[in-house]
Amino acid sequence: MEESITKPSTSRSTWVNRWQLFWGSFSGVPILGWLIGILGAVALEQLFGSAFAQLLGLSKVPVLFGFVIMLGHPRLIPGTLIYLLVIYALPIGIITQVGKSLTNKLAGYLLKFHLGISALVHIGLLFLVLHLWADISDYRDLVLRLTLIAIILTLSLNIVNGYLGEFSCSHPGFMALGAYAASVLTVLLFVEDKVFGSPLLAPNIGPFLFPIVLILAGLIAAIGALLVAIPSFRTRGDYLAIISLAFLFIVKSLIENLEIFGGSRGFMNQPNWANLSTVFVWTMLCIWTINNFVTSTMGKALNAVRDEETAANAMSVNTRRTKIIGFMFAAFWAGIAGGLFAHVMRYVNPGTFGIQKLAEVLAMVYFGGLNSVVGSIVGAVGFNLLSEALRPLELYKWIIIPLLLILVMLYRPSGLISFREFNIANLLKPKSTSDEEVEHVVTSD
Amino acid sequence: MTSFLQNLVNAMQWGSFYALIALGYSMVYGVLMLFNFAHGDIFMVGAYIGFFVSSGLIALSALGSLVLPSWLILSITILLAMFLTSFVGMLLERVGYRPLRSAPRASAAITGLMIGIILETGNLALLGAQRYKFPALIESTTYNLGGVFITNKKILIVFVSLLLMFALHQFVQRTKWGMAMRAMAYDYIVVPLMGVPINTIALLTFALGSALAAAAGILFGIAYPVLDPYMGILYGWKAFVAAILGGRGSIIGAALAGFLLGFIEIFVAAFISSTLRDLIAYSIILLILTFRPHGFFGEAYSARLRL
Amino acid sequence: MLLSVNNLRVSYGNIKALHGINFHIDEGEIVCIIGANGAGKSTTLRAISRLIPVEKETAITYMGKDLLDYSADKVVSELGISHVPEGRRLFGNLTVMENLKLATFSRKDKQKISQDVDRVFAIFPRLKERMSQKAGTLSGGEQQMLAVGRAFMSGREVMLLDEPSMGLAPLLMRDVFIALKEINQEGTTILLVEQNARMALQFAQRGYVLETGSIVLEGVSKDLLEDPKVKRAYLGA
Amino acid sequence: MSLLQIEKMTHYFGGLRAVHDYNLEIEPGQIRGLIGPNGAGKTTIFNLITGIYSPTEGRIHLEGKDLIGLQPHQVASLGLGRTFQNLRLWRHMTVLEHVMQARYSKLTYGVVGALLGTPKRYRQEAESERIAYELLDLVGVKHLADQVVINLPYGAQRRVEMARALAIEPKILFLDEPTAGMNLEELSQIMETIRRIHNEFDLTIFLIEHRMKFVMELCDVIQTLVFGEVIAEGTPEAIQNNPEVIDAYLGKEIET
Repeated sequence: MEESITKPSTSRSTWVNRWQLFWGSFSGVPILGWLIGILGAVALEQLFGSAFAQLLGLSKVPVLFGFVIMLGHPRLIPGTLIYLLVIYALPIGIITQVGKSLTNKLAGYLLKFHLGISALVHIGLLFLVLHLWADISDYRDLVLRLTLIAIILTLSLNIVNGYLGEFSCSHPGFMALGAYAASVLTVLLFVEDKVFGSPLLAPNIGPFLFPIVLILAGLIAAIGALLVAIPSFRTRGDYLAIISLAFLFIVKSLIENLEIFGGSRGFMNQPNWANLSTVFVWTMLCIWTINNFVTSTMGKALNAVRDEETAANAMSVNTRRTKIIGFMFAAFWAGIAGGLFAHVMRYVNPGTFGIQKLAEVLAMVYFGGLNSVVGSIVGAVGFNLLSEALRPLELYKWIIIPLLLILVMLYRPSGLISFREFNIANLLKPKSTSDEEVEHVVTSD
Repeated sequence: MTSFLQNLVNAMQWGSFYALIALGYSMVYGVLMLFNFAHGDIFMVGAYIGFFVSSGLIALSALGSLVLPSWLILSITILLAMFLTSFVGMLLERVGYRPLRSAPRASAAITGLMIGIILETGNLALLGAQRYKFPALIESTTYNLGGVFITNKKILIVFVSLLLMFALHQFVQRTKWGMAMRAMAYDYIVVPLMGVPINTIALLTFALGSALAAAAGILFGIAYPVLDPYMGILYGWKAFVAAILGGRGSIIGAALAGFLLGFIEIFVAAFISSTLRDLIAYSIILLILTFRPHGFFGEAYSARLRL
Repeated sequence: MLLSVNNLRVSYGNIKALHGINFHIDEGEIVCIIGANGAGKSTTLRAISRLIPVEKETAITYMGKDLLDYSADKVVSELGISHVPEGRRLFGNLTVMENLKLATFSRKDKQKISQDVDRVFAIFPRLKERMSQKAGTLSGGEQQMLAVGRAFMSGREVMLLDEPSMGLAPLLMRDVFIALKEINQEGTTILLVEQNARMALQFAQRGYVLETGSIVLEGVSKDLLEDPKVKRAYLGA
Repeated sequence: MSLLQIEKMTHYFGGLRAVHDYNLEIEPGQIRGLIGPNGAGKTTIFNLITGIYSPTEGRIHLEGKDLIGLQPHQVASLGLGRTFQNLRLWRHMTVLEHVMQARYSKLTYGVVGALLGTPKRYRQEAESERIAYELLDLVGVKHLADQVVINLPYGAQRRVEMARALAIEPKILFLDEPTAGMNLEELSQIMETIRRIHNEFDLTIFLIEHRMKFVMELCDVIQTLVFGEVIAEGTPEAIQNNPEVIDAYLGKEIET
């Protein structure tokens, strides 16, 4: 009797043991190793992806890790899984394992210089990976760019809703301000257009001035944020939520009424300047500045105002200034995200920036986690991938995603990864875990 | 002058919808300190329930198995739909909001937002993309009062709305249940010390709010017969802003603000431009809230609400 | 023994507010718990009223029943344990009469209710004058009277009082305590929590001294009043 | 001239008079005490001086500078540090972050420095961290620097508040019931800490307290407040023997 109970549990625990042993061997792989491994996989896909996909009976390379294919055509599941295994899992596994000691040494070597150098190398590798991955299809490229913009948007909303602890609903409004400001500037200055006539500047210098246009768009959004920030001196919480909501509606209907910008029909003809590298650079800049900000005493003042405003004030924190900075900084990045968005879609209309957009951004922030840079990245990427992956389910997608989010709210009311800082030095450092240590961990369990 | 009066009549009808929906937001917000972002969709669900109830009753009449006069069909539709929709509201409270009562309030707001999306999508999934037309429950007659045209539908809509608001006001002011609701709005932590079961009061609040939203949905269906799964988003959010403008948990405030919003919208559309409707309406709201941050009848709440 | 509290433990997050305290009250007694700000006095009362969760080691029995089986509203409506919370916490938007009526929410005995209202007005005539006034407009002393009156309406077996003397002028304080004594003589058991140690001990028959979540002394009021340790810690001698 | 000078300060909440005709002069280096029964208006006086409320009438001067109308953060950066009766800590922040946050007004790197991570920012933050550790050491909670405050016991939280108040480099430290919730043992430790702070910086201290023993041992001059009015002011001995104070503070005998 006893044996029959213990047997399955021992067999289970050997499986668990094996899994731990297997997984534990990866714990010594530094971020650098993973990036190189994935780079190998996407390079492989570049070279042999479509040929291999055809061999497996797939019409083309599975664009989003096969989710869409598997949900839409169940009989292609085995082929897709084999594809994922051969193109992704095996190469990544082999390269990370084989190169473990080398990549660790390399990561350690990089850290001998300024941290920024190491960070730049990692970011460069990441860009290479994303670029190669997105190169396979336009759809991948578009999804990736929109996801990166979503990261900017989520991070910036987290500044207000997470770090400053207000429930702001005006974010799509800031985004709209940025989108229209950037679009109008680029079209007016650099594009032959029915409304604005011939370009005021030579179109070929446009791409170089595009960053300036985006910054201007961000600044316009930031000025708009004053309208929400100033009432926040007197009122907090609920009434601020309403004020920000009213602001969103005002911006939206203001644009609808500006016939010169196309009114509710929308505004198009934006030049195609928001390619992957542009969006990527802006996203990295956003993560960098926001991470810098929230780890400084200046940025932590937002937390102090949120947790106990009276005490913050009594401890010499200028609470009004803090709120203004928080709102304007968040709106600035929302404006830039809007500008990028407009130039990715090359068409915007006021309907894009309504309640649905608000629900989407709020969902990403609260799904990922409040008060956390990593959380926002996870939230934006997770939400976007999920949303694309579930596309074959059509309508039911909008039942499954909300249900998932409700579950997250029930079990982790402040999101998956909340209140966690992002330590770059820790992230990039080599992993010291040697093989013996891994074994030790496993046997001691 | 006649055009002013004509628009006044229209505004009364338009304001009735906002006022009835706003009451539900306001009550839930007052009693439970919670933005029920799904309330607009309850309005939608109520309209659809009303559609099915009335269509069913009309079908029964047509078959001859249960011949009812049209006023009775209307009354039964309103009452039955209110009754059924109140269960939707109670379900929402029990499943969606009660588990989150001690969580940060933003989490509950997000949950409401998501429940709203589920209700909209669920409607589309169940009923498909085709638009349903609300059956004509009453024969339309138009009265001409010195150049001002008033239909019997408008009179009915305004009358029923005012009646429901009055009934709610009486309920909240006169009964012990209403008293408990007011007490919870003031300081819900110590309400259990009075021997009041707060979960029951929470359910009651949701039930009442949802019933009123259902009534609004049916009245809306009488005036504008085409139903749309997204009608909750279109009108609910505006009513929400009106509710807050009225002041936290204030029934009179919510009703007044609802009518005010109706008036602003109709008059802007009539005398300025219909495209500027939202812009002017929300600008006025923003102005009012800047100078009266707690709405018309609201009062600041404070740390007193904590234990 | 009417109410017995064993090993009462309460934590707020990771902070332990009560480290397992034991005490009991007999029927008809007046018992006080004294201690400095933050010692855990209010927490004790809130735990008995089930307003805050207790840890699993805790056992509270009331008339042989397990009190922890009851929810906060049932503690009042079924067990008859009323609670005058710290800072009175009246419903400022309700009238005096409505505050009293609300406290009878779960009571079915209509006739007895109106008798009780009369009784409250007899004890505190001031409240009768202000019957239809909003509770928020009352003065501090009147608010305290209403808070006691409200507890009187909601449950008559045991009354838990949290710092009834707070913010009251000495004369008003005396009035309130005289009224409480009267209510006690009609059969209501009283558990009083006070920072004002001398007054509490003069009023109660027995007392417990609470210090950072633990009971450090207990005894008959007269002995505690004489106790040099109590004197040194709380009476400033 | 005295360090802090308050003349005829009166304050109303709505129609309710909370503080009436309050006068105070604190000399540098003094430890002053303010006692009185619950609800007498002691904390209100702290809030009035530190700018959380603005007095209905009266004058407040710190080293000759008028404090009326200043925002609390301006008052704080002029040199009034305080603790709160019901601990007002930032629930998601660590002990170290608390103390560093109070250095806010001393940081000059500005928003741009914060966003771009300039060398000046890292230099100032490092300096701030060094000072924070010193202060944490002084009040005896250095070993808890990385803990999130809500996980700490009450006594430690009080010490964090004290270190935080010291980090703004106060000229006067206001302590609102520093011993609330402490047992007799912790009481003598906190008394020791306050003495150490006093000696280390030759700091002027103004404290509200309930425990007589504590006030009597620490303070040079004590005021007794009842219903918003000072009924007695003097040395500990004088206060202790004042029959009015004993009545007001310990409660009259009640005749039944």
